[in-house]
Amino acid sequence: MEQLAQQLVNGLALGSIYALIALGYTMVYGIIQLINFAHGDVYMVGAYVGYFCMVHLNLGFVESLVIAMAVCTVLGVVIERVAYKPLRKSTRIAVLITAIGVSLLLEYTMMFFVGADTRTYGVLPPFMEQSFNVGGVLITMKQIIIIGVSVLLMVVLQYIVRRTKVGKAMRAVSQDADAARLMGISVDNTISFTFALGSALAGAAGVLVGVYYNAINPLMGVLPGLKAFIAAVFGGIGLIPGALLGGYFIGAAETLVSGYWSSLYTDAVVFGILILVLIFKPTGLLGSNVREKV
Amino acid sequence: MKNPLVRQALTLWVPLVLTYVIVLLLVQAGVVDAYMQVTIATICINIVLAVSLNLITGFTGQFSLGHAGFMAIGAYATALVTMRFDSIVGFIGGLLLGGIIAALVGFLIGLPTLRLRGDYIAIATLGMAEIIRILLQNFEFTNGAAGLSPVPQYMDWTWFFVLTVGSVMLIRNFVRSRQGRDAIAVREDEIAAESIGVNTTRSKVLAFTIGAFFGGVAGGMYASYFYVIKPEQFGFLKSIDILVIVVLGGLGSLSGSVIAAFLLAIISTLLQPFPGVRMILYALLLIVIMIFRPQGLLGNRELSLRLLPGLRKRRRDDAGTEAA
Amino acid sequence: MKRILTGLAAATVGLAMLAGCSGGAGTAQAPQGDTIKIGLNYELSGDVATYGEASVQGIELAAEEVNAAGGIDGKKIELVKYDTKSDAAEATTLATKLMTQDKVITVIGPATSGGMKATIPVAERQKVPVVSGSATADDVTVDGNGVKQFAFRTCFNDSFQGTAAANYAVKKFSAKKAVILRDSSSDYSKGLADAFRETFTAGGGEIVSEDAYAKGADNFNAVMTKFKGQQFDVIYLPGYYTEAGKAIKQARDLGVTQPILGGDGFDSPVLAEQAGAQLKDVYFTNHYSSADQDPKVQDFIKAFEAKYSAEPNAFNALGYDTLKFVADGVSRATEKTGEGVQRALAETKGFAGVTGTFDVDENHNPVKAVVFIGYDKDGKLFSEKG
Amino acid sequence: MSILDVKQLTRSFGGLTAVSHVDLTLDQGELVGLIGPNGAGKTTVFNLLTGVYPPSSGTIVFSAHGQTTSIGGKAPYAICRAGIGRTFQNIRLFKELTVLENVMIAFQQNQRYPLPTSLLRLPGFGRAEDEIRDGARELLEVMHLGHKAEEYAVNLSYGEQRHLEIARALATRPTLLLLDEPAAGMNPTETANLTRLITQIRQDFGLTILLIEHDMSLVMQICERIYVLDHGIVIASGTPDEVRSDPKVIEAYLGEEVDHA
Repeated sequence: MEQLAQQLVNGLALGSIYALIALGYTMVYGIIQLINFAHGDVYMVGAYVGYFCMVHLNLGFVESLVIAMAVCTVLGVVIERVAYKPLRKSTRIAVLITAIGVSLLLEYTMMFFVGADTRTYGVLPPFMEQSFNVGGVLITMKQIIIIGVSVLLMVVLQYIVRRTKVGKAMRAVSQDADAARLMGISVDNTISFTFALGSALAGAAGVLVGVYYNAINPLMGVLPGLKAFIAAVFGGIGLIPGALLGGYFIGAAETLVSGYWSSLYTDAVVFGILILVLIFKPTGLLGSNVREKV
Repeated sequence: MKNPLVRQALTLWVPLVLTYVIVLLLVQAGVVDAYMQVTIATICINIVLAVSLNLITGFTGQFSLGHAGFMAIGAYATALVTMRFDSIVGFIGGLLLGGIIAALVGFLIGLPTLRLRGDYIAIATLGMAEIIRILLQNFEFTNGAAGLSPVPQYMDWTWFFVLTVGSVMLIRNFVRSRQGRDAIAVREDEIAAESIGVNTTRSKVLAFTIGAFFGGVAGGMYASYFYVIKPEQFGFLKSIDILVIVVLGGLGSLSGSVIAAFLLAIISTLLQPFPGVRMILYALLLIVIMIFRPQGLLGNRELSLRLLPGLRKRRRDDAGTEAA
Repeated sequence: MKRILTGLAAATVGLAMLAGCSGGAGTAQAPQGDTIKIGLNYELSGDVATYGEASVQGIELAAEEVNAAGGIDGKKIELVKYDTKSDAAEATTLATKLMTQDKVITVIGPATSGGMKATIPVAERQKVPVVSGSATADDVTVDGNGVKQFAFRTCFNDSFQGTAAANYAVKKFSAKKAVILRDSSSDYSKGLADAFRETFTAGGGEIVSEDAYAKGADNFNAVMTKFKGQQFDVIYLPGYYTEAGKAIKQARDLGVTQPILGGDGFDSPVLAEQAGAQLKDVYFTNHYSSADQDPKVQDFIKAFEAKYSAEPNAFNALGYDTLKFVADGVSRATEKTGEGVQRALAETKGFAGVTGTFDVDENHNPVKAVVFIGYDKDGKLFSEKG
Repeated sequence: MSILDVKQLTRSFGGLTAVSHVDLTLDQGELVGLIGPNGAGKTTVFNLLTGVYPPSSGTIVFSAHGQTTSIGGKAPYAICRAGIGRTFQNIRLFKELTVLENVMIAFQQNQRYPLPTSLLRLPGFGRAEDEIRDGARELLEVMHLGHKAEEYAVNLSYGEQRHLEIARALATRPTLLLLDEPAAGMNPTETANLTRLITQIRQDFGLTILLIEHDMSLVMQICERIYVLDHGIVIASGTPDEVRSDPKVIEAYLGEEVDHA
């Protein structure tokens, strides 16, 4: 029982990371129906920016987090403007291939500059190394930070999407871009803003992971990126609550598979979940069926 | 023109046989050295991979990111069979078995997933390939991460020639047939295709299965030439490599895939001294092609003398063509 | 039909071009003139680029030193470096290119056993030796068909290290029960785990639980929580520092207190950086200790730090030794050809490297002593001979 | 004798009911119009009849070749093979293929040969292909597109594209042809030509035709009966004269005029 509770805490922390990344996937997909393969790599860049701030500039955790989010915001917008915008009217395959190209570009440019080897965040402030024993279940300060920051960011995101003008524009564009344009919404700016938001969250996730695992490398975004995407699909792509549900579900599933079966099969199980979801409920758990317009 | 058989002999079989004989002689004379031979082998394998993926992605419009998975199945089947039955019969049997298992897996995966929309298929196939790789990494009989070695080498120029030309011709025959046109119709407009009686799911699964078969054969060619196979060789990047060839040559152009396989071998050779920037340039190439020439070198046309002086006009509004 | 013909024509043109570029490179080279050409065939991009890059760093440092000291018989070493993209087939291709077109006298690399195995048939055919500093699988240099005449290495093989670790666990910790956590994507890790298991159980021990992670894994909380619920004396973690550092830290954070044992894959400053203050009660088998006062070791560490502003890891050290080992072979070779070097390397006796002084045995393995590097319960570094 | 019998056909999307309790009957050989203001649900009816969407409720019974089948909810290709062909309002040609290939693909659905024949070019391949090609060419001639056979579909004029859609639908050998705004975007001369063509193919191929059209002169001129749809409900049906004078129809269309003004 204690062990199960411990595993669920582990899963919750992991799931928070997936959820943060998945939000970016799902928002971008919701608005331009693009699987932004480069999203996982934006997360990686965020982790490196955090590393640079904390290790080389000796900044605190919060400052580093904010700077990483800011840098990723800019990066996200630049990627969208330079690589995806010229392809707005192209086939989906073309855009998807471009996204793969951007992903490889980020990974190997980073590798070119910092090398392939792992970097570490170094010694963290002592308060972050604390841990608490709650009825036999060990909860570390870092887990609390991850879960706390994630939830905070998700609340802020909900506020932006639900209550602000630009959030309403986002929802309008994802419903019907043409209609939104007729109503005077700048579709291009809204799309850029969506990338900005998603990338900021990915950047935050990058720093959180850097702190949590104390190890980053240029290819670290590939697998979490894919899993976050799977999380988004699981919950219903295009839906913000879906990304949260999916993120926490995948996090928990992974932890439980390692904990009670074998770590050998965690990745296979996650991909298996994806295929099952796609077969039985391709719109995801929270999604509803929509067919192409004829 | 008068006698189609004579014409076919002159334009197809004679040049093919000549190519075969000339290269064979050059190999024996030592003009084509060992490195050239390995390069030719790589090109041949890439041609089979690219052409089979092109059938799925270029002709049928189903975006697969898992071709390396089929390749892995073929490679392991061939390796396991030839390591046990070290004979030419074992080799041919392994090659066929690999193709058939790959086709079977393609069929089983394709049947449910190909009903999905384009980009979901991409992710589902990616997931399939990853699962295949993870299983190969964890099975005892595949020797886990260490992979299989030494795989007996049966592939030589003759086999490469026969298998490459054979695969390309079979796939060409397919796309220029009733079944192939159905597949192309699915790519062009799935709803319209259904409305004129094309069983689109069947068409997609058929193309996917055939593509998987030849992906498996290419894997077998690979295993039987390169001595060592390991699960990690058949990862996501391998699928991307194959995709790049297809995209560079043109989605829906078999001759484009063939030319792109050569071109990438040359590019790869030229970039060899710059390992740091090789992948960066590769990524940029992908992005630039998609932005400035998304139809690839040849678009969906085949290379032909008729094409050159623009005898066939077409509007260049590819941007307007429908997605998905 | 015309299309096929033209396609074929294009193909032939392509082939000609290919012949052009490669042929050009081949003929432009002077045949082993003023320099001694050594090929580097390493993973510089792709999955295991880290190992390739690190090996090459060590090799390049060693080559500079040899050249600064006047080269070999007055000839400078010229390194021809290619990237296998972590792909075994590419390794085969490039080994062929290095041997037939660049006409190198020896090829060093690849770093991984799989890549290395893929180049050995080429080496046997072209009669040019291939040497790796880190291809540790038992069957790299020798298999059922006998010794691979042209394959050499400067590292231990897997069973040697796994066995040493198992014996150490029994001797030092009186371990009866062990758990194993290995890297499922690495044959090195599998080799070590297999040898450890065999030796440990043969000595009456029991493997209570065994699990594996995939390369690049971040999250070890789940598996460590699982281990925590079991009774055992030691954890054997045969993997690379990249993941081991994270695994150690997460284990200690979760209150898993048993000793953790590993192999030379632990040898990197990154291990200590990742595990931080939690690097306690951790021991691993290694070739040498950086604390060793032997001037060879200290000079190497100093030179490495001067050149790369970083502490060397095992790949760096082994790469360094591998080049020195090859240079030694070349200088002793009576005939400066692949076959000549092969004979010289096979006869190596008492080669004194950073990672130990060794002879080459009949299976082309180095006969080296193992060193145990440990961080004791207070995190204090020590080393002892095996 | 009725060949199509639709009863209580209903389809809703989310909360919106696009088509509600539609009853519709077509007799063998009839030419019937389906009209109504924009957004009335006409195309949705076509999509339900051809299986693009399954109906939410209601039945569709189709009789052809002496067989009576319930086709509601069947796959589009199966419905096509049962004998219902259609065109699309927003033109869905295979743009990157030639005009001839467009028609061949439809035609070959009834000229099947097995996969090995294709892959290995077994004997019989050439003959089967020739039959498909010749059959497709014939239909192009009928639709006055013979001279454009080798053009890419995307390069045809608007009117020609609409003709090609009809040729392609004919190639599936339908007994019932559904035409979705075949004259949209045509000038009066083209419309007049098309009107003649439609009557002609109906005769030559023994077709029953259901037609959605906004051009009232065309509808009133050639349709024998007309159904009027508004907000997904059949508000009137009968001969052109009856429909024209129906106050509900006038109101529906006037309402539309007002909306547009």
